[in-house]
Order: sequence, then structure tokens, then C-alpha cells
Amino acid sequence: MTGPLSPSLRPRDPGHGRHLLLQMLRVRRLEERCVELYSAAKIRGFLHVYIGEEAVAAGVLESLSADDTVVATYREHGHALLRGVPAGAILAEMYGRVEGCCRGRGGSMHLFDAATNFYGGNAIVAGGLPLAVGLALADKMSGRPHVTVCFFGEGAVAEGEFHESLNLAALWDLPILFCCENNLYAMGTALVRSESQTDLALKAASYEVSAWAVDGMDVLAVEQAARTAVDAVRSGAGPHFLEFRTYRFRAHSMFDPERYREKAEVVAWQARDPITLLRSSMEENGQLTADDWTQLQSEAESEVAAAVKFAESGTLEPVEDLTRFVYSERRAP
Amino acid sequence: MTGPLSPSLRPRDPGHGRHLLLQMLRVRRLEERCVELYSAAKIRGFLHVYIGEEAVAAGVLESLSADDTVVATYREHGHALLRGVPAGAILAEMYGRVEGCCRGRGGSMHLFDAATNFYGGNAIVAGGLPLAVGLALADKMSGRPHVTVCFFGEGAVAEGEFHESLNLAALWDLPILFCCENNLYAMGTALVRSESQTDLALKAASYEVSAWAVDGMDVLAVEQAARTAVDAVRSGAGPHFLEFRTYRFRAHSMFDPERYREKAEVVAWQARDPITLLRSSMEENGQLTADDWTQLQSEAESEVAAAVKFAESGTLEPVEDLTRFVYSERRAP
Amino acid sequence: MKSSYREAVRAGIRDALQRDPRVFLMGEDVGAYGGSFAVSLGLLEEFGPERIRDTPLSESGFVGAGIGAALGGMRPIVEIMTVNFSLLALDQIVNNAASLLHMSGGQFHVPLVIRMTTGAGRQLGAQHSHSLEGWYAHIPGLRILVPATLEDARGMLWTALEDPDPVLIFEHGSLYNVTGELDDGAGPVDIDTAAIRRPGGDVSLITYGGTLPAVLEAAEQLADAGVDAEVLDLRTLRPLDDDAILASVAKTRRSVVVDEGWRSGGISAELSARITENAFYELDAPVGRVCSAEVPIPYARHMEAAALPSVERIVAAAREVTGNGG
Amino acid sequence: MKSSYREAVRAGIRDALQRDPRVFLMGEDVGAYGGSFAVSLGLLEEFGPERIRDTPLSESGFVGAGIGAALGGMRPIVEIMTVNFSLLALDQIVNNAASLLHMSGGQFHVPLVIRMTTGAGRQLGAQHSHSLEGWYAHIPGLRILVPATLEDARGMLWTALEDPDPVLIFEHGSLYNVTGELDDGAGPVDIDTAAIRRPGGDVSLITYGGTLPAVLEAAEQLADAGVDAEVLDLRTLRPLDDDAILASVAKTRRSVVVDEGWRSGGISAELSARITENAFYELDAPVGRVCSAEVPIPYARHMEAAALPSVERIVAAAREVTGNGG
Ligand SMILES: Cc1ncc(C[n+]2csc(CCOP(=O)(O)OP(=O)(O)O)c2C)c(N)n1
Ligand SMILES: Cc1ncc(C[n+]2csc(CCOP(=O)(O)OP(=O)(O)O)c2C)c(N)n1
Ligand SMILES: [Mg+2]
Ligand SMILES: [Mg+2]
Repeated sequence: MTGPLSPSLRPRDPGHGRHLLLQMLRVRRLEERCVELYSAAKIRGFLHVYIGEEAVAAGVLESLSADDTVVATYREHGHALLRGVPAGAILAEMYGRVEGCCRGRGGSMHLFDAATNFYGGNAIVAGGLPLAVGLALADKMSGRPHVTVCFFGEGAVAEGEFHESLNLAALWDLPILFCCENNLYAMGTALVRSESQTDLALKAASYEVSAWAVDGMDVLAVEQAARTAVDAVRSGAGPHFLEFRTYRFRAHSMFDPERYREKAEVVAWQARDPITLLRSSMEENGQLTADDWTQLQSEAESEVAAAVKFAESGTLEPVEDLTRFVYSERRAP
Repeated sequence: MTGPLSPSLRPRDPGHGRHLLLQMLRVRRLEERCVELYSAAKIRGFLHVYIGEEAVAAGVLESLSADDTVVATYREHGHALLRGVPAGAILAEMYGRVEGCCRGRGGSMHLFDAATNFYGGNAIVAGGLPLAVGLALADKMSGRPHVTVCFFGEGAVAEGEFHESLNLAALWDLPILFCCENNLYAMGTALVRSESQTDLALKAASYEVSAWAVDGMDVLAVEQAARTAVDAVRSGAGPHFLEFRTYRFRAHSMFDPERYREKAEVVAWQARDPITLLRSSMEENGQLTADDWTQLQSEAESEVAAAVKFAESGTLEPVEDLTRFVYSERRAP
Repeated sequence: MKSSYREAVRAGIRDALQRDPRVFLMGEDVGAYGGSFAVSLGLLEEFGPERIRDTPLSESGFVGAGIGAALGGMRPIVEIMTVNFSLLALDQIVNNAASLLHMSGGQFHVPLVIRMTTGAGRQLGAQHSHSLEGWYAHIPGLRILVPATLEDARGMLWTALEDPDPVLIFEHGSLYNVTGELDDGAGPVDIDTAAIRRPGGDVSLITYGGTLPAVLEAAEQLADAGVDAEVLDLRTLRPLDDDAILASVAKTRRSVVVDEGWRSGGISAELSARITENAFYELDAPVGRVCSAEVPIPYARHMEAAALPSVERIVAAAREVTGNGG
Repeated sequence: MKSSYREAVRAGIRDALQRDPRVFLMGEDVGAYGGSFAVSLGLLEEFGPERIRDTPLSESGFVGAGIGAALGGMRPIVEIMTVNFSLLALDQIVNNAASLLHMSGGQFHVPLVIRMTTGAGRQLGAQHSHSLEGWYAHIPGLRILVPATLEDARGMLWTALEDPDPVLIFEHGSLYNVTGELDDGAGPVDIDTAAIRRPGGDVSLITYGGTLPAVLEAAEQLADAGVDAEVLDLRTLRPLDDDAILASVAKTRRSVVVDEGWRSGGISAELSARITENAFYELDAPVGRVCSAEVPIPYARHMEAAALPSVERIVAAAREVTGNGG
């Protein structure tokens, strides 16, 4: 674990702190609701929630501008939400409704949104990395000052695609930020059983990519690291890699009986819940009143409640549309 | 380049030196003959010769015992020969004759020989690495004290298979020696244009694999390094990686117009011809007389001449056998 | 003894591990996690981490390592979590596993078994719903098994391990929870022949694996409508059991192939072509095909259902070839 | 103007680079080496290393990067040196390029062109002789082009680049040295229709790409034997031009598919199945198939020749379906 066990998180001002707290709360509430909805059979397929890891998406996405590009994994509800995809469109997608961000065709693992440059949503571990390299290449070749941020789990590091992508990005000096969400497990496989070298920032550095590790439970540390890296990437300093040390509090998916880890380990990490950490520090620092907290919670609650309502009232794509979009309906612009 | 430009090569005794000289000469003469035979249309398909790199195979294979396992690439005539595959069987293979080591089905890129545990011959760059990992795994699981040696070019390092294989070997602590033949080019792609990190031993070390670089033009240095590594691997010290810095004096294949490098560079490297280096040192040290040299040359010459004769008199596999060996003709033992 | 398909596969793996010390199981999360579909649950405790070997996410690497281990005298069972991820290992499967024996002039055989889950139907979306077993059947040098029953789920593995050549076993994800009676001593089964799961005289319904239950159900409905369907379970997609296929069609003169793969260039095309080549003058109707819609499989339940072969579509196709418009 | 197929491909690439600044060529050794088959020779000097972009040996990586670049608004031409190496990139092709549009509900199209050399006949052995274009044609979301003529070698590329979806172009290695006349101003060609390369009334010989020359030669020999063969060049394997195929067969009532791919589950099976489904009652004989032997292609010249479709085998198959025993 990086950083002190109880860092003293001090946002630059109360508004900023409350904003980050709200962002994390929005994800937390959405994910908790997803779990409930899965149990109620409203959501099907595979469902992977992000509970415990919210600080990573919140901190990183905070550092991007609207024209930047995001590529994520199957554990991406939070990334989509914080990138600006409406909660309703996300939930409707998981309901399989045409009002979903992919007409209900993608589901939980395949959220996409052109409006926010959110390129998914990829259910093949490490499958998004080469794609992100190409998106960054397009920016660079077009002279656009954008940054591509690519999220993936530490499990992806073992795949050949990780290796090929880091090398290409470094060779071509591309404007890309690799964000490794190291939650210590790939399904049931602990990092020490999947990597001979468990210091992932060190691994990334072997590609001559600037890399460092960050306490992924400290949203301010995440934000600061991401901002530094994004600024560097944007200014032409080439690809960067950040390892966020985090933990998932829940099972890998709704099918995971969690045989591979001790309850005590989970509890220990829960003591570093990123929301609690920020909330407590802010309370101690006098940056957050009980009213503030109630207010933030209800804001997150009501957003999610409205989203559920939206999804519930969604409609089904006509079956006749099944073969639409296998190929495009128009020529390329 | 590693090591002094003109190392003083001093074999432990004249016999040892002459043996290594002969091994390199055997490969050199075989390869020269292959080029001639290709021009005479006796050999077809793709042909990749090893001229200039002989010290690597000679030094490494010297350090193995008969039960060890070898995996190589499409540039493997020399490895096959020095592993003990008869020159006649190698040439007959390239002639497409049934007397060839693969009945004429493999050709230059696919020499295999069960008798010497020579597992090819692989025309997919990096395709042999996972295979070698598995062979080493079988040895380890069976408690056999064997070492698997896997040769590949520096171009293979960019492939995902390299990454996955090194990690697996290290994670499982397998008895395998990775031998990277760094001849600076992958077809026309110079190392600096294929790897963001050009220090390959350092790259390998990032998998927690013991790794070092060796002057691949100095056969004694190669042999010593290989012996040290093989002994370590055999004694249970886990996977090792050696980078041999070498150079191919000829084109990549018979189709390569060599547009990507300067003639002067080739000439500079030819000044470090591994055969000349050893020969000159031994002459200076009084370990090799003019007669010795003539004798070694004629030994190599006559072996190759006999091999050509063998290949020329070879016969064709009956066409009716085409579909044999798609599946085995017997149940597994 | 009551058993699920999942338990039958597990029993087959356990049999193999007990019978032959060269056998080991390797793949992602086969051990500590208990198997992503709980197939290998408990085996780690029974056989230890050397023989129930968790791998990192490195499909090409560990499939290649399985090939190497087979060359080295072991009898590996490599589990690729699902067929979808096997695309990452395709070079190793095609260029090494399937080619080594021929290319080495008969010297190196590869006694490797690769198991994977296949198929759609569980709302997993485009990247997790492929049915590529028929596609794999295009590759010479491979043997392709598609167990549909509890007996086959348990018994094919051992026969596959005795085969000196690489065998791929595809387990349809929707079958794992199917339960039935399985003889306690159920053992190896042959992997060379197709099996008639329901005899009949009017039309041959030819299928395998995950669609067998729907085809049997369709046959029942057809019986009610006066069409006596024969249901042929291919069991092996490469090599196909031509004799059984042609014998059934010779009897019924009409056939429908049901395959969850995409239609164009799927195994259904090969069956149609073979039947027509060999029985053209005996056929009363062209071979029918019921396949998946040629789309990346969508998530939404109604759209996914529309994409996959259904009892309804099978019945309709059988009625069409038998001229029984219903 | 006299041109080789190689020069025609190069002219097509040059046209595209000149026409559209978003176009770039990326692949192994396309630049400094001059292209492994000398296709891109000279383009580096003309367009510079940004647009003639050499890549490391990382097929999955740079194909995926091509997909990303296409998503990002570029028009990449990705060269995979040969189809054999494309297996390493198959996950990216199937799970990303072919699926993104559908899976995103129509939001993200992938205007990517992937070119690769295919085919055997040059004694390159099992790992360098695959003909997998028919296999790729199984995948929804891809368009598969197989230029057999100089016009198509030059003209298909631009049309492919204008297509908003991923297009794979397979160039048969044995065609690069074929020369002929090519109009200096030869431009884009349609990629939707098959072409009759020789009209005839007795039998339809259906083929594409590398086997077109052998089929035309066979048609000449058949003419001498009194069989008037029509030669249909498919040009596109996905989607198939059903109209043209069925129109030809409606006329001839007999057909032979010639395909260098392996027989079982190849594109020839799909053609056979489609023709039979649509024209069963008009056919005078079952559809014939001339394919490669189902073996990893051997190195020895005589063995390789025995494995591949030959003029002799094509003639024999045509005689068989036309009842002209010769
Ligand atoms: C190529 C591939 N192999 C296997 C899987 C099955 N799988 C889904 S998620 C997962 C674990 C990934 O772990 P990690 O990358 O650490 O991400 P996390 O789930 O921890 O966020 C596995 C093995 C997959 N989706 N893709
Ligand atoms: C996967 C794959 N991609 C591309 C090729 C084509 N190719 C054959 S050899 C070669 C260069 C390999 O260079 P390196 O690994 O350095 O070995 P060297 O030829 O220098 O010995 C390439 C690109 C191939 N055989 N396999
Ligand atoms: Mg993880
Ligand atoms: Mg090299």
C-alpha cells in the first residue's frame, strides 16, 4: 500500500472537496442500485461493480477536458457516469432498453457514448489498450491537443496487448495516459500469482514510459497525480502510466463466491473507503457539515432514483432492427 | 556493442578452440552452400542464413547435454546442425526430399528432429517462446533435470508472446534459458525503431528474470555465459535470459534488397567475424597452425559436400502420403 | 446418480487426474477462484496447485505452454475460460498445435486437450457470446468435440486425452446447469461417431451441443403435428461422421441443420454441402439451416432471443422441408 | 500502360495517400525495407515516415491501433505482412473492428482497411501458406475483398477506404508478378458485385483471387473439350453477390466452386449451400468443389502442388458435373 494509512485529505477549497465527494457518491449509489437491480433480475448478463474504487475514476476524470478521450473496461459504469453519460442512459442500457446509451445492445460491459468521447466498455481484458493507442495516434497525427486516457485492471498487465501497446505508445511518443486500476485481484488471481514483477509502475517504466504509483483510495492524490500526468502528456511529454493502488469491496461479478480472499482483508481495506476518507478529513478540517453531507447524499440518491425511473419506463428496440448497424447505413464522411 | 573491439580469445586448450572453430565453420560452409543452392533453384521458399551469427549457436549449444531441449526460429540451420541433426538430413529437407529431417514437408524454416530434442524451426516470430515454456514446464513437473533453450531474434521482443512467456517462466520458476539473438534488425526494422527500451537484458530483467548481455561475436564469451546460465538454470535458479549482440552479414532472406542499412555498417561488423576473431587469436596465441586451419576447413567442406550429395540423391515422398500425419496413425503411448 | 452437466465435466477431469499422473489442468481461475463456471470447484484442494494450475491472463502464452507441455510428455487440459478469449491464442492453436505433426513429418504429436465454454443465451453481449466451434472445425489437425449430454460431458475428456493429437472440447454455457441421471461408473465414450438422440423417419434434424435441447423440444412439437423427426447429435464437428449423417438423410430424404453459429460459412454450410454432394439425387428438398442471425449478439434479452435459433424457428424449418406447412 | 499487380496495388495506395490526408499506411517493414513484397517500395520517400509507418512486430497492437485511429477520424491502411500473422490480431479484428458499430448501437463506425497477402504456391510451408479469406468471411461486420485483376488491385482500395466499416483486402502472393495492361487513369471500382470473366452456358466456375488464372486456363481447356464454361469472379466474399451467383447458375444449372482454402467449412461450402438452397430444383447436378487438400501445406514442390487446386482438377470437376467424362 502506498501513502499513509490515514492521509489527511485537504481539498483546495470546500467546494472542490464537496464536488469530489459527490462524484464518488454518485458512483457508489449507482453501483449499489445496480447490485439490487441485478438481484431483482432487472439487470442481466455479467455485472461488475466499482464499489471501493471510486476515487480512481473521480480523480482521473476530473483532470480531463471535454475533447479528451476515454477508454475503459467492463467495470466502467462509474467512468461512464463521471465522464458525463447520463445515469438514466446507463441504467436503461443495463435494462436492455432502446433509451440506453447503446440502444440496449451493449449492456453493463459495453457502455459507449460518442457525445462524451467515451469509447467503452470492453469485455476482453486488455482489448482496449491497442484501441486507445490508435485514438492517441489519430490525435497526434491530426495535431489535436487531446489526451487519451485508458483504464484497465492489473490483470491486463499480463496480456501481450499490454506489452505491445506500451511499446507502441512509447516508440511513437503518443499523448496517452495509461491508468492501471490495481485492485490486487483479477477475478480470483492475486497479483503475486499473476506477475513475476509486482511493482507495476516499475514494469511500465521498462518501456521508457514515465510511471508512478498512487494511493488509489485518496481521491486528492489521484486527482493531483492525474493532473500532473495529463498536463505532461498534453504538453507533449509522451505517454505516462499511473498505477492506482485500490481495492474492490465487492465480489468480482455477481457470480463470484469470493473464495480466494479473506474477509479480514476486505474489512481492512474498507477502513480506507475513499468516500469515508475524504468525508472524515473534510469534517475534521471543518470543510463539511452534517447538512452538507446529507445534501450530497440526497443529491446522489435522487439522481439514481430518477435514472431508475427513466430505465423502468424505457422501451424495447424493435426486433426488426436486429440487423441494423452490422454495417453502416451511410457512407463515411 | 559489448566487450572490447578485439577481444583476446583464449580457449582453455587448443583442442577446445579448434572444436569451436570447426563448429562455426561447419555452419558457415553449410549456409554458404545453401545460398548457392538457392540461386541454383535447388532450394525454394524462404531461406534465412545465419552467416555472421555462428558464434551464438556454437557457444550456446556447446553448453547443453543430450537430454536438453532446443527451440529455434526460421533461421535455424546452424542450430539444427550443431545440435546434431546430420547435414545431409538438413539439406535433403531443403531439397524437399523424403530423406530430409521432416520428409521434405518442412523446408528451411521448419527443421525438426526428435532424436536430438530439436523442436524447430518456427516461422511465426515469437511463436516458439510459449512452446519452450511448456517444454520446460513438462521437465519441471516430471522432475527431469533438463534445460530448455529457446532462441529468437530481437524482433520477437516486441510481440506479446515474448511478454507472456517471460512472465510465465518467471512466475513458475521454470528451467529455461531465453537466448535473444540481437542482430540489430528485424527484416528492415532497426532495433531503435522497434523498441522504446533498446537494452534488452534490462527489459528481460523487468520480469525478475536474471539477464545479461554478451558479445555474440566472441564464441568463448558466448560459451562461458551460456554455461554459467545453463548451470544456474539446471541447478534450479529459474529462468535466465541472455542477449547476444551479433549481426547478420547477409540479407534477411533471399528476397531482401537491404535498403535499410549502409554497406559500411556491414563491413564494420564483418571486421568482427566470429570465425576470424577466434582464428586470429588462436594463431597469435600459437594454438592454431596453418595446417590446422586447412584441416578444419576441409573437414567442414567435405561434410557439406557429402550432404549435398546425399540431398541430390534423395527421393520424393509419394504423393499418396500427402494426408498422412494430419492426424497420428497410432494412439498416444 | 443425479448429476449436473457441470458436475459431469468435473467428474471427467477428476477421473483423468486420478488415472494419469501426466494430466494437469491449467487456465485462468481454475484453482483459487474455483473455476469461472465452477467446473473445477474443489479440485485445487484435492490435487494441489501444481496440477490445478492457475495462470495469469495470457491466453496465447498458456495455450502455447500447454502445447509445449504436451510435446514434453505431459497430458495437459488447458481451459480457456470462454471461446471468446481463444481468439488471442489462435496462432498457437493453428500454427503450432494443428500443424506440428504434419510439418515435422510425423515426428511430434501434440496430445493436448483444450476445453472452453461456448455460446450465447445469457445476455453477455457481443464479445462474450461467440459460437466458434464450427469455425474451428475448418482447421486440419484439430479434433473438435461438442458434448451435449451428461455422458459425453464426462466421458469425452478421457478419450480425448488418449488421442495423440490436439482436441478442442466446447462446452455450451447454457448446459452447465442441466441435470439428469448419470451412471456412477460412467466412463470413456467414443469420440468418432454421431448419435441418434431420437429416431424418426420424416426429417433429419442435425445438431450438436447447446442447441440439442431445443431441437429435441422441436421434435416433440413436430410429432404433435404429425412430423416424425430424427434428431442426430453430431458430437464431433471435425472429423464429421459422414456415415451417420448420410444414413439418416438416406432414410428421411429431408434435413435441417441447427447450429448456433452464424450462418454464412458456418458448420451448417459444410453439412449442407456434404449432404447435397453425397445424396443429391435422393433429396426431396434442399437442406435447411437454422442458425444465428449474422450480427454481433446483442445484450437485450428480446434481441438476443431473436438472434438465436429457437424451437419455433426449428419447427418452422422442419415443416418447410417436409412440406408440412402447419 | 503496362503494370504488374504489385504496381497496381502500389498505385492504389499512392492514389489514396494523395487524395486524402487522413490516409496512412502502417505495418511491418512497409517503409525502410520497401515492403516485404515490395508493394510499398518508394512510398516512404514520397510520403515520409508518419504516413508510411513502420511498426514493430506487434500484430495485435498495431491492428488495434489501426482500429483506434479509424475511430479517431483517420483512414488507416493497415498491412499485415501475410494472412498467417493475422491470427495474432484476430481478437482485435473480431471483437473490436467487427463488433463496435453494432455493440455501440450505431455510434462508432470503424473506417479501417486491412490489407494482407494470402495463399500458397511458393513453397513457404505450413505456417506461411494459409488461405483464410473464406474463413474471415464468416464474421459479420467485416467486408472481405479478394482482388484478382489489375483493375481491382488498384481500384478496390479507394472504394474500401470510403466504406465506413472495416474492410479486409486479401492479395494472393502469386499474383504480384502478374502483368498486363492497366489504364493510366484506372480508378475506384465497385466492391459490391461479382464479375463474369468469361461468359459461358454449360457450367459456372465460381472462384476469386489467386485461383482465377487457373480457372480461366481450365475454361480454355474445357472449351476445347466442348464444354462452354462461365467464369465468375466473386471479387467480394462478404457479402456475397447472391444475384450474380444465382443468375449464372440459373443459366448453366451446373457449377463448380474453386477455392484455395481448405474444403471443410470453407467459403466453397457456403457457396454450395446457398446455391442449393436457392436453386435446388433447377440444378442438374450437385455443386462441385475444388479446394485445397485438408493438410497443413507441405514445403516440397510436388507435395504442395498436389495439395492445391490445379487446372487438371478443375477441368475434371467441371467434366464431372457436366457429365462430360472426357
Ligand atoms: C482476454 C480475457 N480473458 C479472460 C477474461 C475473463 N475475465 C474477465 S474480468 C477478468 C479479471 C480481470 O482482472 P483485472 O484486469 O485486474 O480487472 P478487475 O476485474 O480487477 O477490475 C477475467 C479473467 C476476459 N474478459 N478477457
Ligand atoms: C508473427 C510474424 N510476423 C511477421 C513475420 C515476418 N517476418 C519474418 S522474420 C521477421 C523479422 C524477425 O526479426 P528478428 O526476430 O530480429 O529475427 P532475425 O530475422 O533478425 O533473426 C519478420 C518480420 C513473421 N514471420 N511472423
Ligand atoms: Mg484487478
Ligand atoms: Mg534480428
